[in-house]
Amino acid sequence: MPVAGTPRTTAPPGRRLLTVGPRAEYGAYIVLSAADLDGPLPQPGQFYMLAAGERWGGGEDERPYLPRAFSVLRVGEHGLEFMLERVGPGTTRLAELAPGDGLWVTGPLGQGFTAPEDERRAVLCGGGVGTAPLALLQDGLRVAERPAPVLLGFRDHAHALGAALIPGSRVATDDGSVGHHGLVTELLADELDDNDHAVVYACGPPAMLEAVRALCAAREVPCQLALEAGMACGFGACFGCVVPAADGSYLRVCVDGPVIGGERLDTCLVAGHAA
Amino acid sequence: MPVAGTPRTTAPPGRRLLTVGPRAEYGAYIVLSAADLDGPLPQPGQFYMLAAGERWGGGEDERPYLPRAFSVLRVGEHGLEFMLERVGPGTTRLAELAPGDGLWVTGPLGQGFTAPEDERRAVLCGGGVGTAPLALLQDGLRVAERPAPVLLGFRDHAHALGAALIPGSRVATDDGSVGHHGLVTELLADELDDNDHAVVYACGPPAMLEAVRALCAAREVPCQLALEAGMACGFGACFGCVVPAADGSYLRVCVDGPVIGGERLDTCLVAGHAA
Amino acid sequence: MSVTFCGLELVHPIVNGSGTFDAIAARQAFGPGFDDVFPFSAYVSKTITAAPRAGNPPPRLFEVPAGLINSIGLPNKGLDGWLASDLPQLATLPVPLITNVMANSAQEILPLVDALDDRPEVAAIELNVSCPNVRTGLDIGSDAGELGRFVSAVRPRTTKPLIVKLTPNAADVPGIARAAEAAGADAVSLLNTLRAFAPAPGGAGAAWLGGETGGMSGPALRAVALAQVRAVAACVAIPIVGMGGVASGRDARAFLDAGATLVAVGTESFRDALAGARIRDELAELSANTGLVFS
Amino acid sequence: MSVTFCGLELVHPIVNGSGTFDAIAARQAFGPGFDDVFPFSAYVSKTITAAPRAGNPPPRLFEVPAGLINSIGLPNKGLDGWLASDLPQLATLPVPLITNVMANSAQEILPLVDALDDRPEVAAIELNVSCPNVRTGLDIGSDAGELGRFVSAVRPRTTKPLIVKLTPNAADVPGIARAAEAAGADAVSLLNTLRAFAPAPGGAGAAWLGGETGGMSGPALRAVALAQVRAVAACVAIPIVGMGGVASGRDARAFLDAGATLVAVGTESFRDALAGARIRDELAELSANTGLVFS
Ligand SMILES: Cc1cc2nc3c(=O)[nH]c(=O)nc-3n(C[C@H](O)[C@H](O)[C@H](O)COP(=O)(O)OP(=O)(O)OC[C@H]3O[C@@H](n4cnc5c(N)ncnc54)[C@H](O)[C@@H]3O)c2cc1C
Ligand SMILES: Cc1cc2nc3c(=O)[nH]c(=O)nc-3n(C[C@H](O)[C@H](O)[C@H](O)COP(=O)(O)OP(=O)(O)OC[C@H]3O[C@@H](n4cnc5c(N)ncnc54)[C@H](O)[C@@H]3O)c2cc1C
Ligand SMILES: Cc1cc2nc3c(=O)[nH]c(=O)nc-3n(C[C@H](O)[C@H](O)[C@H](O)COP(=O)(O)O)c2cc1C
Ligand SMILES: Cc1cc2nc3c(=O)[nH]c(=O)nc-3n(C[C@H](O)[C@H](O)[C@H](O)COP(=O)(O)O)c2cc1C
Ligand code: FES
Ligand code: FES
Repeated sequence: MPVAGTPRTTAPPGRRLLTVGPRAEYGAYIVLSAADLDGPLPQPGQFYMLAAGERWGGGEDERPYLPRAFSVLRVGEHGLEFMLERVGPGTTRLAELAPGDGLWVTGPLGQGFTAPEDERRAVLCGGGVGTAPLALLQDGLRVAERPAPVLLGFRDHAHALGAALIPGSRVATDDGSVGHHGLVTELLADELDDNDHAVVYACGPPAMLEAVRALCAAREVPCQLALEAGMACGFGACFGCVVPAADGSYLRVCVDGPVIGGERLDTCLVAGHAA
Repeated sequence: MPVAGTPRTTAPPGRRLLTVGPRAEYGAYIVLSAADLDGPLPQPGQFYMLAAGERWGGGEDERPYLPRAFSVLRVGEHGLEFMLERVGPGTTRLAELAPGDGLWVTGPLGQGFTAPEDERRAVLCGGGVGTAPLALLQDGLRVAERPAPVLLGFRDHAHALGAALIPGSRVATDDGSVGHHGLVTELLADELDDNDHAVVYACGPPAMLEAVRALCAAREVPCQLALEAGMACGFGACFGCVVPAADGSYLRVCVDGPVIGGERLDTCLVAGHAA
Repeated sequence: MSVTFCGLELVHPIVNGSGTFDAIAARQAFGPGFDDVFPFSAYVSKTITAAPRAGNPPPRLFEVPAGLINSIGLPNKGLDGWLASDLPQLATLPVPLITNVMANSAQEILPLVDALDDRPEVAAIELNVSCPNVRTGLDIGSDAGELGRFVSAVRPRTTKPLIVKLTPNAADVPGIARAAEAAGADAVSLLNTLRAFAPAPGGAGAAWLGGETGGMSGPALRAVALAQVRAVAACVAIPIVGMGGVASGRDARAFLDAGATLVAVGTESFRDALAGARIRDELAELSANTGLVFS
Repeated sequence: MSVTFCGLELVHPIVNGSGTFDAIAARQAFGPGFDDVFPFSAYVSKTITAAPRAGNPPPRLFEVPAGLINSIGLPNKGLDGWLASDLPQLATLPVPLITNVMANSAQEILPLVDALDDRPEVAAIELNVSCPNVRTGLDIGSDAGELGRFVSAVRPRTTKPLIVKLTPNAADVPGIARAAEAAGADAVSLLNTLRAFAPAPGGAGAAWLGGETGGMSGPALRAVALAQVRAVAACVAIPIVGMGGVASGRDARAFLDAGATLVAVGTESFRDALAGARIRDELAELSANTGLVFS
């Protein structure tokens, strides 16, 4: 996995039509695969803009229209894998794609995670679909012989089935149906209580990321946060995907992120970004 | 079949969601079926406004958006049958519907064909998808023990396979690949040469209908023409589907037609209506 | 869901947009029973002019992404024809009748207003001011001064509620709404269709529509309509009939939230004759869930 | 496909819309090789203002049927920052650079124009006049008189081609284009986004966008854009950059047929960074098939 300063993997220019391969369901989540024979290997934390090859549109309120951002979950035998949850017209359409259907992709995009800089151990913390980028990250850490605990938070049992995507992960659920009854950030606090010579890698909904950011700031533990934001383009063209930075400026999640060091952010809580 | 003056069959108000039944292909044409358990039996020449239950939109140029008009082909064991040809985003979407998919329908709509008024024999003349309303008409005439010759014109072999939808029909093709090499109106002229104590029932592209209209006018043979026009609503709401009437006014194809006596029309050739 | 609009008691806030629903033809297509499921709480007639109009030559329709361009050309029987043959039929609808009228000068509109003022069957009058001024070529409704004079001329001629249907093809729609209010309008309605062009497939700049240019409606312009309704609501105290691309109860709710008192459904009725009823029901459900009330 | 525009020789007629393509970020995302497949025949910068701007608070985007509402708020490094850090990078693009500038008074725009006039890397200047006049709240570009004075002030300050990007939120866009021409503009471009509102899901009238209102772009407004380009082309002799919802070669052809000399692609590039190149190729194919030539 890339050390800090390693250049990001750039995407082939423009969108490319791939063919959907096998898909799988993990409770509330769908894993979609697509062989990307001509594309480069993504770095952990990078993402792709996806759109169905056909009938991207005509759903709820005549949407979707723009492509949607998805973290790469893993690169497996069937190619790129994405983990998705149906939350609106775009994810609903992607979730109904069958093997053989076309899939437009642009990517890999953005700045991914970088390896811990010193002898700090990695601690991975995800919520919901925020599980996705942690899978590839964990694979990379394992290859680098830096195994790391993975803590995952989910709403309920149906969602917690997504934890199977990262074997060995510890789970918290809001309703207590699986694992720890409570927030994944409680697991994280315990983990850091044990040993806080760590780097935290986190991805999840804004409220969770904000809790992680604040917790790490309080303990002076560095964290790399994989953010979400509404995106139109994914490659810096629209200036739509911003989050407020600590220095008063705005950062574009798609080119300055999606992985951004917690210390660079003002807050992860942006009105309108899914809570 | 209804005699002149019989009230049209009215549609249940609003659109209704039916389930697509078996579909069949006849060369370039698709026959789509949908059981309409609550709907009335349509009269020959009436039509329905159709839209896919899901993903009506997101095709070529983000269309379709409005429903599309289709003559009822027949009422068979699987319910309403429609004959369609892929010519744009609406027909393309309808053609890909599979058994079990939803289909929005409004109908039956419009004024259909009426039985010959005196002892005149019926002659049926169709072009392309204009075959559709003649099937139900022929069924009605057969029940009324007034069997009628059916003359059908098609572009080429792939289209002429549609003639199988009306057994016993005589075929003309533009390229001579099946039946008479030439226009179906040539077959019609021959037929009227034999015996012009007839009523002509015709449906097809504007140029064909215009030729039928002129030919019948010249021979003083009454004709009932089932017209096409771009439609938004199908029930008289938009005033969009007009054709110029002989008296200088405009007729709405959806409520004044689609079947209109040739003598009431100025021309069937309307710019922009598929040639 | 009942609502008072310019003194009319309406059972819910969903009406039709002028020219997008022919209640007489609907009875023909769906039978007289259509009245029993009539989707609107008031019926707005299509635009009536002094003289009969045949309308524009076809084609009159062009489908665009999530919308429709029309160039219908306001076909109607003229005032006398409408009074004689349409009004008696519309008077038997189960809801109040709002009659929409248009003319290209104050002088020409007055006889229309006078005639309607006489008819008890007419509950309110809507002025369509998206009519080009013969001199400037711009819509009468696109200039605040001109519109003010127009409405001032009409106002004294009727005690019926007077709704001014604004044109969206203007720089300062709120300013124009204010002028309508100042001249005595009881309500404004907006928006009318946006000026649009549909190219003929062959290319070379030819128009697809028989009337050359047309007006765009449908979900494609909903966000533009919401912006205008919101801006107008901030400037006037009279009620607003909001419309433009309404296709769901959620859309209707957005117009009410933006400041409309009534919401009109146009193009969506073409997709489903009972769309208005569905939208009304969805709106009722939304409002029940959120505890929001109608003003 | 090559075309002469205000004296610039461009290899094809497809450019980008201002603010819809960041050529510097594209190199970051796609690598420096992106220059080899650069889709546009000229590059239009995003709008530059005198002082730096952070832009509007998020959310800045809202998807609508076949379109997008944005409320980006013109973030930019300000003139000095742009000259120092962006211009050197943009100067190495394989195509001419058109710089888009905005200010809310003639006084404020002049230093921008003067500075750009000095820079040989800048091939042409585009004036974004969709900027609210502080006094009236209306866009400077929505009034012919005001726009004429604005352009007249700028014109003598530069010999570079001057393109005026019109606002669509006006009653008489052709009249405004004429005023720009009379004041010495070398070209006009249109349309900019249509004012639009995105409601927050919670309801109660709250705005989704951090900047409250936004501007709508994409296929949803294409027909409106075509109508305005066509109307402007009938009134001015200077070339037109047509844009608004262009998503295919057929769309580009329609704008050229309506009277545009160049066609700009905006929102479609968000769906595909190389959309401009596809549109260029589709246009070439269409033109080859129909024998149409570029003017
Ligand atoms: C870098 C990145 C990586 C991501 N990775 C994943 C992943 O691996 N798996 C995954 O499932 N998701 C991922 N997401 C989130 C995913 O992109 C969104 O869930 C998706 O875009 C939702 O699209 P939709 O059409 O289904 O829902 P939408 O209707 O777009 O709703 C999604 C959210 O957008 C907002 N919204 C609602 N309406 C609109 C509108 N009209 N316009 C704009 N916003 C609106 C609301 O906040 C809503 O909750 C990622 C996002 C980013 C930025
Ligand atoms: C009463 C009636 C009965 C009919 N019966 C049948 C039938 O039984 N079987 C059958 O196959 N067809 C039938 N049709 C025709 C059918 O409705 C059309 O083929 C269908 O609407 C085409 O839709 P589309 O989206 O596939 O193609 P479109 O893209 O809508 O193209 C179809 C035609 O519409 C025009 N057009 C092109 N673009 C546009 C646009 N953007 N907006 C408006 N018009 C455009 C052109 O003339 C084009 O050739 C009938 C039509 C009517 C009115
Ligand atoms: C086919 C059609 C005909 C219309 N005719 C009229 C009319 O006669 N008078 C009028 O004031 N508005 C007319 N309108 C405008 C509508 O009343 C309404 O303002 C507009 O369509 C926006 O609403 P919608 O998007 O829900 O259709 C017409 C619109 C359409 C689509
Ligand atoms: C996200 C976004 C940002 C934009 N920024 C600018 C800008 O900075 N300056 C400007 O003149 N126009 C700007 N525009 C308008 C576009 O240049 C163009 O006029 C408009 O989007 C219509 O074209 P389209 O439909 O192809 O996007 C912007 C549009 C979008 C969607
Ligand atoms: S998504 Fe467009 S700039 Fe980030
Ligand atoms: S299709 Fe609307 S009136 Fe005929």
